[in-house]
Amino acid sequence: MNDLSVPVALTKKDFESNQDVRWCPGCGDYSILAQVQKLLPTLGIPRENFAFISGIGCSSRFPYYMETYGIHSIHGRAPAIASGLKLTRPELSVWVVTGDGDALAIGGNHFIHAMRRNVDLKVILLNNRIYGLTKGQYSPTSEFGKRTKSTPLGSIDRPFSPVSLALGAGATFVARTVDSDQPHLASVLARAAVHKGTAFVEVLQNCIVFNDGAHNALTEKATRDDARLMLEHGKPLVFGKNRDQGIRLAGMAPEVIKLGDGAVSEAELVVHDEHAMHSGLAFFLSQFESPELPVPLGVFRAVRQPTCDELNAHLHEATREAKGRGRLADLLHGGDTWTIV
Amino acid sequence: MNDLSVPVALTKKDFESNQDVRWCPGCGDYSILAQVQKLLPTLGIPRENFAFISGIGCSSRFPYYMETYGIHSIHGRAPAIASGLKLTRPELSVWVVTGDGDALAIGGNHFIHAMRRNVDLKVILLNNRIYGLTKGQYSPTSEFGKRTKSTPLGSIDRPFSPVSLALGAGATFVARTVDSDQPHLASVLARAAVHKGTAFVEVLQNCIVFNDGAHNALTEKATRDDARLMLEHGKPLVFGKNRDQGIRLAGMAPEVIKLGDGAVSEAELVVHDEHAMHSGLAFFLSQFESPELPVPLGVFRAVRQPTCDELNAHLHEATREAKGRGRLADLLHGGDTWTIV
Amino acid sequence: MSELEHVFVNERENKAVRGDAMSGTERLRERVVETLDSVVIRFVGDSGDGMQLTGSEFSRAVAKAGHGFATHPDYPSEIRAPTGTVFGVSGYQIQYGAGQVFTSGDAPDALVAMNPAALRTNISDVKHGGIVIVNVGAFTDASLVKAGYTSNPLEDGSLDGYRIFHIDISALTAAALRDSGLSKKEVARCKNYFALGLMLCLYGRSIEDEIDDIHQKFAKTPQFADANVEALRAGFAYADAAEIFAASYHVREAAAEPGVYRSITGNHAAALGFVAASELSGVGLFLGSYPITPATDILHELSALKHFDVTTFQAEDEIAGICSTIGAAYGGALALTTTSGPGMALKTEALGLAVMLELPLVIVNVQRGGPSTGLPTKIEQSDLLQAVYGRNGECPIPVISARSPSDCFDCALEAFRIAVKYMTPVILLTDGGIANAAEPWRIPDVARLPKLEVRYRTDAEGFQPYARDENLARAWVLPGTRGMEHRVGGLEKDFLSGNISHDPMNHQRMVAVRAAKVARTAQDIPPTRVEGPASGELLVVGWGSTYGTIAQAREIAEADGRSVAHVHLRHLHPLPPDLGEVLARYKTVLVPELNMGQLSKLLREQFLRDVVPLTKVQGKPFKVSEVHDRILELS
Amino acid sequence: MSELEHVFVNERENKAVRGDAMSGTERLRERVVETLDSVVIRFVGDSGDGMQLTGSEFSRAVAKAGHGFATHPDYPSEIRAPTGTVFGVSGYQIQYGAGQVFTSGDAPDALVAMNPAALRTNISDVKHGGIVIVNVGAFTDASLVKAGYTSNPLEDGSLDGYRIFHIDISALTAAALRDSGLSKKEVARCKNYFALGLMLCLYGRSIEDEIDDIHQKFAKTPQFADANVEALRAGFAYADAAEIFAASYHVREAAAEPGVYRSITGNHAAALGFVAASELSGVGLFLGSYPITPATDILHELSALKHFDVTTFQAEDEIAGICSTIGAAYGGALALTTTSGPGMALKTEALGLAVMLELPLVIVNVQRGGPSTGLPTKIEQSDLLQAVYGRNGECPIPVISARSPSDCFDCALEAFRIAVKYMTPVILLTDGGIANAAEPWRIPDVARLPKLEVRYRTDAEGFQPYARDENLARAWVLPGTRGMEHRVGGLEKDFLSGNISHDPMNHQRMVAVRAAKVARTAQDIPPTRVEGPASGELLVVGWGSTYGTIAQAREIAEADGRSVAHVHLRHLHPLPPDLGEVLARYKTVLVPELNMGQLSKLLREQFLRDVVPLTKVQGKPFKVSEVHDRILELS
Ligand SMILES: Cc1ncc(C[n+]2csc(CCOP(=O)(O)OP(=O)(O)O)c2C)c(N)n1
Ligand SMILES: Cc1ncc(C[n+]2csc(CCOP(=O)(O)OP(=O)(O)O)c2C)c(N)n1
Ligand code: SF4
Ligand code: SF4
Ligand SMILES: [Mg+2]
Ligand SMILES: [Mg+2]
Repeated sequence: MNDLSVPVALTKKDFESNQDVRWCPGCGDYSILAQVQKLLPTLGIPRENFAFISGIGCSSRFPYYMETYGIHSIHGRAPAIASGLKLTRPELSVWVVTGDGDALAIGGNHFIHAMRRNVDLKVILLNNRIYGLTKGQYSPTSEFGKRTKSTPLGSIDRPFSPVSLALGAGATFVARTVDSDQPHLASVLARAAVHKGTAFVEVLQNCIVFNDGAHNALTEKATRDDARLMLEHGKPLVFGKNRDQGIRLAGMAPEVIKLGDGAVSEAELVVHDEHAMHSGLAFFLSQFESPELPVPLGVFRAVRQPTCDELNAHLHEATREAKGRGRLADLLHGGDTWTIV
Repeated sequence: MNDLSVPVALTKKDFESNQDVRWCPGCGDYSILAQVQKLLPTLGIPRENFAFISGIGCSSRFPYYMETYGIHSIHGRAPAIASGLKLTRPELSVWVVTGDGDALAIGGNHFIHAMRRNVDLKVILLNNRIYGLTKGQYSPTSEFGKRTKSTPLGSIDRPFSPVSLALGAGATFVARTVDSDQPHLASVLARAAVHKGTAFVEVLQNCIVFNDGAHNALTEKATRDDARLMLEHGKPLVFGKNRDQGIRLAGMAPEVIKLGDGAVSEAELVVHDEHAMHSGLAFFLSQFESPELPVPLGVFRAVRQPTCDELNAHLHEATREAKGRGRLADLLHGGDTWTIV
Repeated sequence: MSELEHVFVNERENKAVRGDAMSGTERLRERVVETLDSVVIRFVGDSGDGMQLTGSEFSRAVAKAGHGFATHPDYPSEIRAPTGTVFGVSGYQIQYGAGQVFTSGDAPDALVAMNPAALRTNISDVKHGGIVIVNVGAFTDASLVKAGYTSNPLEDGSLDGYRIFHIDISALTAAALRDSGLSKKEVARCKNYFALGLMLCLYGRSIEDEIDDIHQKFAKTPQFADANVEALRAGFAYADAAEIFAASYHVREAAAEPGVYRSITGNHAAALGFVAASELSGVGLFLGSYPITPATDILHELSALKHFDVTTFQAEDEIAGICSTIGAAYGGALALTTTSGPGMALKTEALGLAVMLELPLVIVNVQRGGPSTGLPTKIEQSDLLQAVYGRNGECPIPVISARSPSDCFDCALEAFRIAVKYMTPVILLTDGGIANAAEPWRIPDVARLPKLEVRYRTDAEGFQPYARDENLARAWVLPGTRGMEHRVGGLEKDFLSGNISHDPMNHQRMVAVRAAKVARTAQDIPPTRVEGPASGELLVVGWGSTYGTIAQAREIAEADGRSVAHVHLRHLHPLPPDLGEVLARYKTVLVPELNMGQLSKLLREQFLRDVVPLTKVQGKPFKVSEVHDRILELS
Repeated sequence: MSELEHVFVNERENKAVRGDAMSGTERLRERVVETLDSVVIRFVGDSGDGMQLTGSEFSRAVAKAGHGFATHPDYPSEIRAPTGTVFGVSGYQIQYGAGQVFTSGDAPDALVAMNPAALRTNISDVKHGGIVIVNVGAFTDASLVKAGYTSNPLEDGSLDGYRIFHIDISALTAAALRDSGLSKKEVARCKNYFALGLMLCLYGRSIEDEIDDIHQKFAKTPQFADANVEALRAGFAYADAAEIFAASYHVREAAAEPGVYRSITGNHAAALGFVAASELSGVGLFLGSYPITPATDILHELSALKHFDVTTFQAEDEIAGICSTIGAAYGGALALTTTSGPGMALKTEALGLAVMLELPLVIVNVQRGGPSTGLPTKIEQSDLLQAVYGRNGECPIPVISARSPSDCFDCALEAFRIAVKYMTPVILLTDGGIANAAEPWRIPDVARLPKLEVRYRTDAEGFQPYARDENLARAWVLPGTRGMEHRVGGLEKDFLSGNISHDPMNHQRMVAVRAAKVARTAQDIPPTRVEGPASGELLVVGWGSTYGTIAQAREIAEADGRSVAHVHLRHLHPLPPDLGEVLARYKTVLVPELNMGQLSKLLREQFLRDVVPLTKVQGKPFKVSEVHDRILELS
C-alpha cells in the first residue's frame, strides 16, 4: 500500500481514468476533457476531493474518464445530486458536467435553482445545440428553423441563451467559451474553478456527427474575429479583425460602431465590468446574437456572494452556539411529558 | 334549450361559477379573480372559448371559480398542459393561473419553456412569496432569511425574481402588478389578454394567513409611492410621492437621483421602452429591488413575435401546399413495396 | 316523559340560570358519577374555532392521568374556509381509557359542536343516546342557512335520540371576559378554552396543569393568557355548577408500563427516529424534501434541529428532493427523503438510480387518498403496489410500514438499519392517519436503543466498487478517501468493477444479485408474531395504520369466544420468511386494507393462497365494528 | 485432410488469385447449389462500416423475392465508438425462409465479419460448421490488439470448427474503385456494398434492384452512387468467380398471402397505426414526446407528417410530454405520448391525473433493459408490473402489448379504440426488439381497417361532466362548445357533476367505478386464441415480442409429437375473461418472459394457479432453442 500521508504533486495523467473514451473521433468533448484534466492538478486540491456529477448525454459520459469520484446519474438531475453532495461534504470540489439537453431541457428546473441557490458547484455545459446521444434531435439551444431528425421541416422553437437563463436565475458566475480555443477554454475553466458559488460555464462544443460546424463562425479563422467579442474586465467592448468595431449604448440597446478614423472614441463604448452587482450589464451582453452582434466570450459575471453551503454551515454553527449541541435524550424528552411509576 | 346561435353580451356574472370560493377571508386572490371575471366579458370572445388551466396551490383553485372550461391539474404542470391544448385548439383563449411555488419551484422547467416557445398563453402568477396551500413553507420567491415553517431559523436561499427569470427565458410579454391596486391590476391584465404570445403577469398577492403584509411597502399609502416605480412606455423612470426621484444610468447600473431644483433634468433619466427588441432594458428594470431601488410595476416588455401555435399552423399549411394533403393509403404504401400474387 | 325529553326540559330551564352558573362555585356533589372503561369524545367547530387545540389539550390532560389514548384529527383541505360552511369544519376525536387504547374510536360518546355546520356534518356519527353539547350561541339564522339547514335542528326534533345540551358558549365566554379589555373578536377566540374547561370538569379532570400550560404558551401576551385561563375556569365552573348535567364521568385508569411518556404523532415520531438514527450511528442526517400534505411535518420538525447534525434541504421539487438525497448518500450521510403519493410518483426514476448505485437511502411515503391529487388530507393505504412494483426494470427495494404513531420511531430506525446494512434504498410507508394522530409514547432509554453501525471503507487495498460482503452489500466509500476514486452510474455495471458493462451474462447476474440482496434482508425479520391462537379458523393479516382497529376487533371477538388470530406485518417486501407457513395454519385469511386489496394481491401471488379482502377507500380509517363484523362472519 | 482443412487450403491458395477474381465474369456454373428452408445471416463490423445498411438492403432483396423474414439489428449505445473496439461493433441479423419466419434466428448459419472486434464478439454465436466470411484486410496487428486478441485467430486454430473464408474485402474494394477518383476514406466506406454484393451472389439473388436503389439513394452525389454500384458489382463478381465457395445457396420460397408488402419496423408500424387512427376517426393526432432510445423513431416518423393532421411537440421532458398530451386530449385530439422505461417512470404522476380526468390518451412504452438507465439499446420486458401497478392510489389503466413489428400497427389502432370508447388512458407496451426489428408486412386495405368512432358531446341539455354511458365512459366535450363549460381536476370529484368532493362514500364509489370501467374493457377482448391442442400437457403463455420465438419453438415441439399449446396475450390488463378457464385445461403452464417473471406474478395472483416461469434478462431475445428445451422438459 502507498503511504497516503504524503501529498503528491499531481499531473494531468493522474486525472485520466482507465476507461476508454467513447466519444466520436473529432468530437469537441475531447478538448474539454483534456483542459479539465490539465486544470485540476494545478488547483492544489487532493485528487480524492474532486467529484464529477453528470446526467445523461454524450457530454455526461465525462465522469467516467476522470480519475476522481463521480456519478453518471440520470438525465437532467446532476445539479440536484451535486447540491446534496456539496451540502453534505462542503470540503469537496464538486463539478457538474452537462449538455444542452441535459441542463436545459429535462434538467432546466434544477439548473435554474442551482444558479439561484449559489451552491458552490462548477457547472460546465457542453453546448452542441443538439441531442447527441439520442442521435440528433433539436435541443433547447438549437437555432430557430433548424432541421433535425425530430424537426425534418424545421424547428419552430426559439432557442434559450444559456447565459441569459443563468443570469435570469441569479447566477453569480457566468462565462462562455469554445471547445477549440484551448487557451481561452483553459483560462475560463480556471476562473470558474476558483469562484466560490455556482460557477456556470457554457462551452460551445462541436458535435461532428449531428451538428458539425454549428459554431464555425466563432471558431474559423476567417470569420471569428468579427463574430466574437472577447470580454475583458474593465475594458471597453471592442472587436473585429482589426479591433476596429465597438459596442455603444443607444438607449439601453447595443449599437455596433466603427472605431478609428477619430470619428468615435473608445470612451463612448460600453466598458465591461464582471463584478457589477447589478447583473444588467451581463444580461445585456448575453443577448448579443450573431449575425447582428458579435457573440461575447469570456466571463460575463463574477460576483462573490455567500454560498448555500457556507450559509448552511453557518446556520448550524450559530444554532449550536445558541442552543448548545443537541442531545438525543433531551430531544426525545422534549415537549410535555408525564411519568408513570 | 337556449338558442345558442345568437351571441350574448356577457357580464362579470357570466364568468362566476356556482362553486363556493374557498380562499381564506381577506386573501388577495379574491381581487384577482374579480378582475379577471370583469375583464373577460370585454374581450369579445365567446365564454366557451376560454380555458383556464392551473396546477396545485391556493392560487391554482382559480379555475373552479370561473364559469369557463378549465383544468385544475397537478402541481407545476399547467404550462405544459396549456401548451398542448393551445396547439390543438388555437382558437381558444388559454389562461394559466399559477403560484410562486407552482410556477417556480416544481413547475420551473415548464415555466421557462413556455416563455421560450412563446405559445399564446396568458400566464398569471399569484406571488405571495409562500406556499399557501401546504400551510406556510418558504417558496422560491421568499426573502432571504425568511422564517417559515420549513425555515424556522431563517431561509438561506436567495429568491428568484420571476420577471428576471421570464426575461432570461426569452419572454415576449412580461408585467408585474399587485392584488390591491385594482385599476392597475385591471389594466395590466387587459394588456396581457391582447398580447399574442406567452404573456406573463406577476401579481404580487397577499397571503393573509401565512405571509401577511409581504407586499405592504408597495401597497400601503404611506410607503408605496417611494417604494414603487410605475412603468409607462416612452416615459422617463420617475417615482416618489412628489414624483421627485428618477433613475439614471451609472455605467450600466441604476442610480437613484433627486429631481427638481433644476439640478438634474428628466432628460438624463432612463426612458422606458416596452417594445425594445433587445430585452436588456426590461431585465435591467427587473433587477430593481427594495429598499435600494423602487420596485417597477407595469409592463416591462411587450414585443410581438410569431407564436408557437401560429408557427405550427403555418408549418402544416406550408407542408400541405407543398406535398398535398396526406392520404393514408399512400402513406401505408410508402417506401419499398413488393407484390405477391 | 322519556329520559331524553327530561334532558331537554332540564336544558331549556337551565337557560335561565346561565348567568348564575358562571359564578357558581359550590359543587353539585350529589351528581352521579358514571365509571367507564373508555370514552370517545369529538370536538368539532369551524376551522377558526381552535378545535385542534382543544382536542390536543384534552388529550394531554387525560394522558397525564395515565390513560391510554388515540386521536384522530380531521381538518379541511382548505386553509381557512369561509366561516360557518360545512367544508370548513375541523374536528378532533379522542378515545381514552384504561390500558392500551387502539383507535380513536368508531363513534363518539360525546360530541362538542361549536356551530351548525359542525353539528350537521358530525351528528350522524354520534352513538345513539350520546351526549351532544351544542354552542347555541352560534345557531343564528344566517349560520343555519350557511350550514345548509332548512330548519333549526335544535328545535325541529331531528336530534331526538341524543342527549342534547344547549349551552351558549359564545355568550358565556363573553360574559366571563367582559372585563378582560379584549376586543370582541379576541374574546370569541377564547371560547375553545371554555369548551375545554367544561369537558375537563365533566370528565373529572382538574384544570391546574392546563392553566400552567396556558401561561407558558402565551407567555409573550399575558393578556391572552389571562383571558384564556378565565375562559377555561368559566367553562369548568359552568359544568361543575350547571344542573343540566345529571352525571359526570370517571374513566378507569390502568397502570401503564412505568416510564416517562409523551404524546406523539407519527410524523413527529418519524422525525425523532431519524435523528436517533443519526445520533446512534454518529453520521449526519440529510433530508431532501419538497412539501406535500400529509408528509410536510417531518420536514418541519427536522428543519428546526440545526443544533443536531441534521441538514434539511427544501428542494425545488420531489425529483430534486430524492436526487439531493442520493448526492448526500454518496457523500456519506444518512440520507432521507419524505413525500406522499404524487410526490412518490415523481421519485420513481431516481429510485431506479439509487438501486443501481446501491447507496443507502430512506424514502418515506406518508400515504394519502389517491389516485392523483385525490383526497390530500385523508387516510388511505393505496400506494403499496407502487412501492413494491412501481419502477421501470427489475428494481427491487425493501418496503416496510409503521402500524401506529409511535411505531414510526421504530420504523425510522429499522429503515436506516436495512439501508445501511444492505446498501439499498428502503421505502417506509406510513399514512395520513398515523402521521397526524397522537398516542402516548413511552420515551425509550437512549442507551437501550439498537446500535446502528455505519462503516465506511477506507482500505484501498483490493478495492472493487461493486465487490460485496456476506450480505451482498457493496462497500460505502466516502469521496475524499484517497486511493479509491471510482465512478458509479445508472447504466448496467460490471459485477465487480462497477464500470459500464453491456455483457449479457453480467446483466443477468447483476439483476439476480440485486434481487438476492433485497431478498436477503428477510434474514433479519424476526419470527412472525401472532396475536391470538397459533392456528384455527381465522387469521386477520394487516399492515400499517389499521393495527389498532384490527387488534381491538380481534380482542372483542376473542372475548366472545371466537377463534381469531392477528398478524400485523411491518415488512412488506420481502415478506417474512415464515409467513406462508403461518397462513397455512388457518382456515381463512382476512386482509383488511384501506385500498382495493393490494396486500391481498401480494399474498395471493406469493403463497397461491386465497384470502378474503376487506377493503375501504373512503378517506377514513376502518371502524372497529367493520372489522369485527367481518370477523364474526368468518370465524 | 479434413473438410475444414480443405477449405483452409483452398482459401490460402485463393489469395493469389484475388486480383484476377475481380475481373472474372465467367461463372462457376458447376458450383453446387444447396437448397435450404431458411437461413440465418449476420453482418457485423465497426459502427462506421455500414452494417445496418448492408443488413437491411439484404433483407429488402430477399423480401422482394417473396421470402418471409425477421431481423435483429444490434448496435452499440455509443454514437460512434472509436474504430476497431469491441464495444463499437454493430451487427444486423436476418433469418429468411419459406413462409412465415418467426424470429431472426438463434445462431447464424453465416457470419460476415468486417474486422477483428466484430469477429471476436460474434464468433461464438455462429452455428457449428457455419460459414464465416472474414475481411482479412482489417486484421492488422494493431486492430487485433484493439479487439483484445493476443494471437491472430485466423492463424491460431481457434476458428477450427467453422467454414472460414478469408477475403480481403478492403483491398478488393479499393482495387475495384481504384479509378473512382474518391479518397481512400471514401473508398473504404464502400466496402459494405462489396460485402452485400458478395452475399447476394452467394445466396442466389440478383443485384439489379439494388443498383437502382443505390442510384436513388445517392442521387445527389452521383460519384458515390457509381462507386457503391462498382463495389456491389465487384463483390458479386468475386463471389461468382471465386473458387473458394464450393456451394451457393438457394432458400426455398413459399407463396405468402397475396398482397402488397413492405418491410416494417415496430416503431414505424406504430407511427403508421397512429396516423391511421387519426385518419379513420377524422380527428387530429397530437404527439407530445421527449426523445429516448429506443422510442424516438416514432417521434421522428410522425414529425415528418405535417401534411397529415399530425402535430408533434418535442417537449422539454417526459412530464411535459404527457402533460401536453393531456391538454391535447382535453382539446379533443387523439393524444399520444411515447417513451421508454425511465421516461415512463417520470410520467406516472400525470398518468394519475389522466385517470382522474378520464380523458383518452395513449402512452407507448418501448421497453428497454432496466432498471434505471440500464441497457438503453437492449431488449427487455421488465416494465409490465410498472404499467399495471406503478402509480399512487388506486389507479387502473388498460395495458396492451404488441407481439411483432407489424403488430404494432394493429395495437396502435386497438389502443386508441379502447381509449376513446372508454375515455381512459391506455398503455401500449412494445420493446427495443420489435421497435427496431423489421419484418414483411402485408399492407392493409384502408377501406377494411376497423372504423374508429369518435363522438364529442354537443348537446348541453342535462349535461353532467361525469355522467356515464353504458361502457361507464363519460362524455368527451370540446372546450369551445357552448353551454357545457365545466372544470375537471385531480382532486376526487363528485360522481356526476365532477365538482370536488370529499364525501367518503362518493370516493368509494368513484374508485369502484374507475376500476369497473377498466375491467369492462375486457368485454371487447375476443376469445383467447390457442395455437395447438385445446387442452393437454403444456400451455405456453407469452406476451409481447417473444411471440415469434415461442411460436416457432412450439411448432418444432409439436412436429416432434409433443402436446404443447401457445397463448399469446395482447391484453395484459385486464386479462382476457376466458383466460382462467383456458389455463385450467393444461397440466402445466410455462411463461417465458424477458424479465424475472412479471406476467407469471399476474397470473399467479389472478388465477391462484402455479405457473413455470422461464426468464431471461440479458438484453437479448430468447433463442428458440431456450424455449424449445424448456418445452421438451415440461411436455
Ligand atoms: C429520463 C430520460 N429521458 C430521455 C433520455 C434520453 N436521452 C439521453 S441523452 C438525451 C439528450 C442529450 O442531449 P445533451 O444533453 O445535449 O447531450 P449531448 O449528447 O448532446 O452531449 C436524451 C434525450 C434519458 N436517458 N432519460
Ligand atoms: C407533486 C406534488 N408535490 C407537492 C404538492 C403539495 N403542494 C401543493 S400546493 C404546494 C405549493 C403551493 O404554493 P404556491 O404555488 O405558491 O401556491 P399558493 O398556495 O401559495 O397560492 C405544494 C408544495 C402537490 N400537491 N403535488
Ligand atoms: S454524437 Fe456528437 S456530441 Fe456525441 S460523441 Fe459524437 S460528436 Fe460528440
Ligand atoms: S392560505 Fe394564504 S394564499 Fe391561501 S387562501 Fe389563505 S390567504 Fe390565500
Ligand atoms: Mg447536446
Ligand atoms: Mg404561493
